[in-house]
Amino acid sequence: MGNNPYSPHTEADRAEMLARIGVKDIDDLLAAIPKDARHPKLDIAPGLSEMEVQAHLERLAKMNTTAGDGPFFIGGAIQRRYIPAAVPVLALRGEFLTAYTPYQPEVSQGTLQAVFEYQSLMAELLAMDVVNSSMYDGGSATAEAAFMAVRLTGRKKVVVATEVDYTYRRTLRTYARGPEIEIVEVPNAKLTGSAEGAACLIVQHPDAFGTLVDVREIANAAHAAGALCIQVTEPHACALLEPPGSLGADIVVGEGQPLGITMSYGGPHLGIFACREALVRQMPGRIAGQTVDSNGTRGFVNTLQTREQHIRREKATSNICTNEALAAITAAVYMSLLGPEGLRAAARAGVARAHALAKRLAVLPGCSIANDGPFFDRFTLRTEMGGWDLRDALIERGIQVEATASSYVEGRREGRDDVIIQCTEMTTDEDEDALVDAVGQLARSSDKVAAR
Amino acid sequence: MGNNPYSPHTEADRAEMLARIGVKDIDDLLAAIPKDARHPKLDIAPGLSEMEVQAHLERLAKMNTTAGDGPFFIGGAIQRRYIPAAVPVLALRGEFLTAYTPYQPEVSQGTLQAVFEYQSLMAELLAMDVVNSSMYDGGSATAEAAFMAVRLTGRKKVVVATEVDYTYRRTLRTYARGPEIEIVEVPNAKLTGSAEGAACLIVQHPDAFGTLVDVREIANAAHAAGALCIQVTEPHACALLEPPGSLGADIVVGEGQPLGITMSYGGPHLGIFACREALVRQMPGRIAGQTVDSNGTRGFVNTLQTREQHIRREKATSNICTNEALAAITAAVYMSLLGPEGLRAAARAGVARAHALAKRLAVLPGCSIANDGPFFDRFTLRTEMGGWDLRDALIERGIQVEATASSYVEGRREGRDDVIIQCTEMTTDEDEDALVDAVGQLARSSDKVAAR
Amino acid sequence: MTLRTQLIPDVGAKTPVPALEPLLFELARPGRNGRHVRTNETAEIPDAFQRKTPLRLPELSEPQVVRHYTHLAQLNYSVDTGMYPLGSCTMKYNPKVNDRVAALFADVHPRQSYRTTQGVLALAYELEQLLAKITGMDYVSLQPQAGAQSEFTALLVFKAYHAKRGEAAQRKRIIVPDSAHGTNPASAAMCGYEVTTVKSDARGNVDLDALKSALGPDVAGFMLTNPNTLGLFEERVREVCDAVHAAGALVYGDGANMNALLGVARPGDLGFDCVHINVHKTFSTPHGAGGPGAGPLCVKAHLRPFLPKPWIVREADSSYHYDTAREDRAPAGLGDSIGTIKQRLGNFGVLVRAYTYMKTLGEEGLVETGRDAILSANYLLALLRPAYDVAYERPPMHEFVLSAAKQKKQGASALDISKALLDEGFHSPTVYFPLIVPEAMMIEPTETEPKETLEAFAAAMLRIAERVTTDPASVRDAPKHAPLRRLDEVGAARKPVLRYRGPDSSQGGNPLQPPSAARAEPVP
Amino acid sequence: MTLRTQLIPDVGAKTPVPALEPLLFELARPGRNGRHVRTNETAEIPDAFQRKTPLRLPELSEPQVVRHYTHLAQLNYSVDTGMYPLGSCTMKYNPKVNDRVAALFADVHPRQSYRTTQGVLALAYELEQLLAKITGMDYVSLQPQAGAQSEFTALLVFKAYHAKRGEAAQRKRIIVPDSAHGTNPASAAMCGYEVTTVKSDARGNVDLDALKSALGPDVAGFMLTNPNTLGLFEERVREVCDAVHAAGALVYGDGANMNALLGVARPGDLGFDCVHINVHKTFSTPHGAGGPGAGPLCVKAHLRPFLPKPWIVREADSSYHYDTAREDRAPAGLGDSIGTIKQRLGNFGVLVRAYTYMKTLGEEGLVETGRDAILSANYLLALLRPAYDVAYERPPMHEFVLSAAKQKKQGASALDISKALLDEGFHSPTVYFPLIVPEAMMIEPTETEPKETLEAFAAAMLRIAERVTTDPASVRDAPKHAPLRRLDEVGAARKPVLRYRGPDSSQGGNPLQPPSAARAEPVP
Ligand SMILES: Cc1ncc(COP(=O)(O)O)c(C=O)c1O
Ligand SMILES: Cc1ncc(COP(=O)(O)O)c(C=O)c1O
Repeated sequence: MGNNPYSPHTEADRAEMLARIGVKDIDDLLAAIPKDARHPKLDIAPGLSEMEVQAHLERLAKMNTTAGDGPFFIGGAIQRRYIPAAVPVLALRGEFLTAYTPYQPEVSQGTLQAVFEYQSLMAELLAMDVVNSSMYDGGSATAEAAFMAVRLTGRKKVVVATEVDYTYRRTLRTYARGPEIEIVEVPNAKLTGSAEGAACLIVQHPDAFGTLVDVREIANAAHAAGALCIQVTEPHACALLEPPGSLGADIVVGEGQPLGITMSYGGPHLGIFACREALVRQMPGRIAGQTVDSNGTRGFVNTLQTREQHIRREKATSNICTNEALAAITAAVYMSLLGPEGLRAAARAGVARAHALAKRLAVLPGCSIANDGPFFDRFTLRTEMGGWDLRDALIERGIQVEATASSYVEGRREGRDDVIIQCTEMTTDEDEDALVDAVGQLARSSDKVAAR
Repeated sequence: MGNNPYSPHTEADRAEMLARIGVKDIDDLLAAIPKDARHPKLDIAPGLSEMEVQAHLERLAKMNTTAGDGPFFIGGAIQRRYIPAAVPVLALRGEFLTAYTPYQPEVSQGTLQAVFEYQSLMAELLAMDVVNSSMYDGGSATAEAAFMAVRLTGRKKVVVATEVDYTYRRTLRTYARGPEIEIVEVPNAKLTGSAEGAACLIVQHPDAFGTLVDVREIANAAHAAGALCIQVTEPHACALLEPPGSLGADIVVGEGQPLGITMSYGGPHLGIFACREALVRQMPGRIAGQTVDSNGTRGFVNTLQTREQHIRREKATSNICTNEALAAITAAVYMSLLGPEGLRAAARAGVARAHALAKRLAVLPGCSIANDGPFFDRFTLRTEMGGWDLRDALIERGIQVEATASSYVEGRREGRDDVIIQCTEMTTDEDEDALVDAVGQLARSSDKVAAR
Repeated sequence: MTLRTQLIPDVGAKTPVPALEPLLFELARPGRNGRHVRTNETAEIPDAFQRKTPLRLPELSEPQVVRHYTHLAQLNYSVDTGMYPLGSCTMKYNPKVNDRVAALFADVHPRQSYRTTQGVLALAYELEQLLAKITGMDYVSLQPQAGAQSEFTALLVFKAYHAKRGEAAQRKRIIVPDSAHGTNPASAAMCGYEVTTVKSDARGNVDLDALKSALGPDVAGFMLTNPNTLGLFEERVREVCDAVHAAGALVYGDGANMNALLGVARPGDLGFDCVHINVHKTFSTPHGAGGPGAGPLCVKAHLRPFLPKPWIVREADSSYHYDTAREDRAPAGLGDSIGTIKQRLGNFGVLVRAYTYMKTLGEEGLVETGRDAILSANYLLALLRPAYDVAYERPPMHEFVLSAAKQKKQGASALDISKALLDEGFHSPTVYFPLIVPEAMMIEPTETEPKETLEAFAAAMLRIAERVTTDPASVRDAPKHAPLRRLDEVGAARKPVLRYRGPDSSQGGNPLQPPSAARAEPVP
Repeated sequence: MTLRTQLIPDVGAKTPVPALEPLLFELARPGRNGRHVRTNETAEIPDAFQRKTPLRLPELSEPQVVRHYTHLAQLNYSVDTGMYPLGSCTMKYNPKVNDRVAALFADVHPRQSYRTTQGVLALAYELEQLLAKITGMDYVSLQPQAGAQSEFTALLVFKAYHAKRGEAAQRKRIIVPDSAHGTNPASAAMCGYEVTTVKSDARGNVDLDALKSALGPDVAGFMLTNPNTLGLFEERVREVCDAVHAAGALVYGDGANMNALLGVARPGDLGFDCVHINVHKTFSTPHGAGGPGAGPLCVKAHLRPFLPKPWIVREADSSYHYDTAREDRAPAGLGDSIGTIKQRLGNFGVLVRAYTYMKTLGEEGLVETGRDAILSANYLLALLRPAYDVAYERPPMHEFVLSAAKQKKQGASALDISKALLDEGFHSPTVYFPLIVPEAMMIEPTETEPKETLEAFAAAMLRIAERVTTDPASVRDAPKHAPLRRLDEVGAARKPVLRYRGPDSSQGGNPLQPPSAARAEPVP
């Protein structure tokens, strides 16, 4: 009170509290702090009122061009999808939002049952045995999956396809510097031939460019070499494509954001992490499990905690503590609202739109679809302009697409320079028309190509 | 299910239900309906998905220019005020939002205590004895107050000041057609001389133009003539001005919208209704009261229900049933968050800005402030252009003000044609600069004046 | 985590008050506050006008306020927490998307020009058309803010209609059935009419003979709810309307039960001159702990001239404006209109929700709604019939009325049963209404309750009926598991406490009276 | 209206399951659904890729889903419902305005160009500066998504730093105090380090001699929490840091307890090379039932080259972009950076809230926060001292650790006391951590609890201590008033049930297995 508008202490309160403690001033409690370090000047501006801070943030927000402001085709791991109104109403209720890890399960059944349901729903979607309660995001889940494979196999080489999302590969490479795991990046086509001596093969399906990949073959190759198969996937794709558990994947990871979670410039999101039952004791992260109370009533607790840092410390399967439970709950609310039919419909809309759009773009002069095979709900558009220039020219027209950097490996440009076009159920006919128009115009202007 | 996305009945459910009822088809239950009237074709388009309806409503909403889109000075009964973030989070919780009138108080203590608190807070703000749980809005509250005065005095003449908000006066005149009450409209200055034979004098303070009015004098005149004094007021003004209860008002009404409720093109809002203790049995509307349960625990119920339509039918004090309880709860949340200091600050900001702005406008050529005396947080600006033309010219510049129609009585234009400028804490320096600039330019362009 | 009774600490009372949650005032401390709005400026207010009366509002920190209202909310039963079979109230599910889109219109002021509010007007215009189509009427006024205000508006329209025909002075009476909702006679009285009540017949219809003999040249109108408050469709509705019209009077339709008729039948096809809509019932807008609602009035063409002004006009270029000069500020064109009930478009924020609901359902969805509502009621009635008396034995529409007269004799009244239901985790039906059924229990399940929930409710009702036969005292003692035991309503009315006046109201009634030395919860 | 135990109807189980709320699957019926998203289009997917495995997700209507999650939410204890004195977690009030402004940034994709995200970058840039000022550090990475990930990031930075100096191979060990949080040793191990634990001294400090003897040329770094997990400020923090630096190692600051230091002292002034921030603790972002959080890493200039990329660059014209070529897609400028932990700016939606909080508090508010947090902890300790053993007798900072060793002897453990607190309406403190205090109860009230609430909590704790002396069995039997009685955690781990597999998992584990004839709640 006074300067912190959320503190309830009045001056009278403070005086009474100090008297009971038996000191004159709070400073009397700070003797352990080096004198010269006490009460630093921070050089921070005075506080704002709520009304002022709201206006300030609104000003900042207006400096962005949001996905809803114009035709928008950026996607990949993080997707602009329709979020039913009931999702935030339920998932952001104060009792979920302002609780913490359910250390006292008797007064945390809301969290625990919702997370248990998330695990159950996600397990069905992926056709996997066990799902944990969440990792930070798709990237760290991928890295932790690789670490888990290393622990399980005792091998220190991880083979990852170059068609795995570049952000995941970056995080993987960064994480790998810790335990000094060797990361080998090979194209999808070479994965099956690279299993020897590897802890795991990491494949993404649909891949970063939207291409469908034969995971079964890769899983077989991995298993034949004593390696694990880790599949990176996307939740909506699993509604229409044979799921990872049916393709032979041992560990499945991915980004759960498309399940009702806002894009929010990259987080907070939801790291999906699933594995086969036999591997669960090496799984990272919290897991909710069913049990009973002393009356025999069904209830839920966090279980298998002997894997975790707070019990096992340096022997834990991961250091993760705070996770993304609220995102898991959000995903469960989303899935329960959409149901199997809604989930399929959302997925189907993206696929249908992507294919229709690709057909229109492919016939424009100088344009082609650069995927290596059938694709799902995004595809790679190759033009004579090159991806980066095309992307920048489209921004000028209010259209946002992603230029692909697949071809940049550790800074070296190795191959193509295209754009990726992601469609979802939010893509509209007008969006598609605008893109086709713009690309048609741009692809024709050869001066741009010359200027590169 | 199927066509109504909120219905849970599957075809299997329906078949089982029909079987249990013992009929083949729902049509078998409709025998009482004239055959030719059954199953009318409605000629309504097929239903949309939630995603489609959201997009459709977003399109409609974009066709409006909102108050936040540019400098905004429209106000009066309904005001653009800062709504703290916690207000909707709390007041729109599902347990408040989707409950109804607390017919079962044992499972409605949330509503009842919140409404009791609203009554208590509002009574303090107005310095009145009793506040009811809400009327529809300021207009109907004014009309019901007049009816109450008629019942209490047995007189059928109601005198209302022309400086009372024009929408309230219209509603009053319309309501009065029912019991055929005579409505006499006189300027503020003539109120004291018009009390003879009247059931009540209705005065607004601050009045529709923002002018401060000597209510004490009017109340005294009313009481001397055996009439009641009804004061129309505004909640923020009561934080800084001597409140109605201290000025002699017998009944107080007003619009509670500025207390944390959105403008929403006019509703749903909050009709404030207060009176002296002695008059409570003639009060319209629901009232929450304190009691105890059979264990002696404090609780709340709707009380004094023998005034109400569901008990007294044609003898009730009003026909009101559904009211604006949620708005009352919202206002209570707002008042408890702002506290006396915050409420005063919000009110003060409007007053200070209005006075500063009036000073800048008054010195522009051809401009004057037309209030009859000191004003509160809005004032009347007179220009050579006239109010309607000025308003329209300002809209072209993205600035919204209200042209005053005070002077239109039953369609006859009687007097001035100005604009009213309302300030609140949401008014910014930039808003004020924009208005001063625009008025300065417009007031100078004599061609516009000629064109009238 | 429900609140348990606690002794309210620090209220300064001599003896601590047991309660579920302290009052705001009891939580306050002088000097506590947040910083939502602030200003450094001073207000120029002449001294004579300045507030001198102390402003005794509680001072609280935001965290306290959040907890307080979160606690209070959790004490409420609501549609979001369970089945709410309150007859006549249509407590159906309130779709969340409706709330979200309503917020898109939050920052628009009703006094803005039509030029800056084309979205509002387009929506309202289409909504009027949708309501006209659904009710079979010709024109709609969106102004009334609830059913009761719409009744009053309609009666003003009747008055103006008769006045136009020179019969205003003569037509002084409004007839209502004895099953009518209390707002009907109350509205009529408020409108200056005398009220005549006609009885119902053995099949739950208006007694046509009684009606005919009540009709005459002094009657302005007849107010009919159809399906009526027994949940029954008026079997001779056209004859009823014809009789009223033959007497030169008008038929008002109370549309509170319109949910039953969605796509099933239209008041406009049955002889009504007008009908009101409770959008907070039929069209799924949330009831807000008692309100808000909205009560559009739908009329046949002959009543149109009398509808409240302004009216929305649509131009050929799909632009919209009001029909009155200078926006609606100079109602030069008031004409025969009764005037204005509520500035412009009534409770627009509620109407947006209703519009969204209709667009979501579409024709087929609306039809399905009416039919499912009827199906659910008939199913639930079939499940309950074994244990309770049915007031009128013919298929109900969307709701039905049971009588607990038998149970009353066995020792537990409809009220007791309603409280026992709270213990079973259900809200109670409407009880003691309509007045013509003894120990009435009026049950409206709505179409949004799953079959399993109807079955669970029926099982609870049957368990209670069973308990009434074996242990009626336990039913009379209910509720035991609600947040509070039965509340003393008689005491509340006898010695009304209508606001908080501090722990010791004899001390001048200061709600901020500082805590006395006698704390409920001593500092350890 | 809290849920009471019910028999879950219709699950098809042979014997009905008592539970507070059915599982989604148990509420589902085939063919039920809403209409949130739909499409008429078909997807072109080669047959070989099409899903053939049944998609066994539950089908529910929206009203059911709303009720289900409303019920579940109400079963939770949360900051919005009561005091949550979980030590080390800083469960302070989470301002609602922070959530509202975060939504303004919801519809921005992390792969947008810097050109369309100037607002994001401006906010993030200023946030980095604010964090640097508050911690006394020079540079900040916003990427880590929680404290633990920030620890791991910092250790990667340490590794890169030593590698740059050619000492990577040699420096294989990380030292942590025995009071350290579990994430510290876990992060070190994950980063490929061996972990050495040093003990604490009698005053709750790191044992400086033990530390010195553990240090050597093979040590990469030392991880220190200050105030430590006992809530005590490290009395010889500068000597500790000097000793570590003298050995060529780096000092990592675990900033989980930064709330105590806000405006009181800065890690950067005390000798730390870096410190992480749990914004979900210190900066008031909601804990989300377990997460999300955000864990910015603040470093001194000498560690900057190793921070994750990309970095935000501010131009003279106040425009912003990333420091890498072609946005961050071509990290040509990776340089000495460890790489990328999380694309671009980490949990930006969380960071917006933290930024808003800092802007709201400002310098004076931040200072007041640290001081009030310390004041509250010391006050609460003073109230509790009469009944509980205090682990270390010197003034704590923002939290303190009691020992229930005495109570344990009397018949009730720290666990039992934690459950008894639930019955008193409070969340329990952190128990059995830190590991070095027997029967530890780690209590952090935070600055947002009113004095009266601290007193009520103390009164509850004292009542329980009293009960332990008179009736320990009743404490061991707690909780009795929580939604459930004590849960069997041992059983849960022994025979893990980690997902729902239908009422009869022997039947192939189909969660949608149709209801069996044996219904829990027979249709009446
Ligand atoms: C039959 C009937 N008529 C009229 C009304 C009055 O409607 P409202 O409550 O919207 O004023 C109601 C609702 O309570 C009703 O049930
Ligand atoms: C002292 C300490 N260090 C580190 C952490 C880990 O932080 P996080 O949970 O954000 O990963 C925590 C929090 O639980 C903690 O209390």
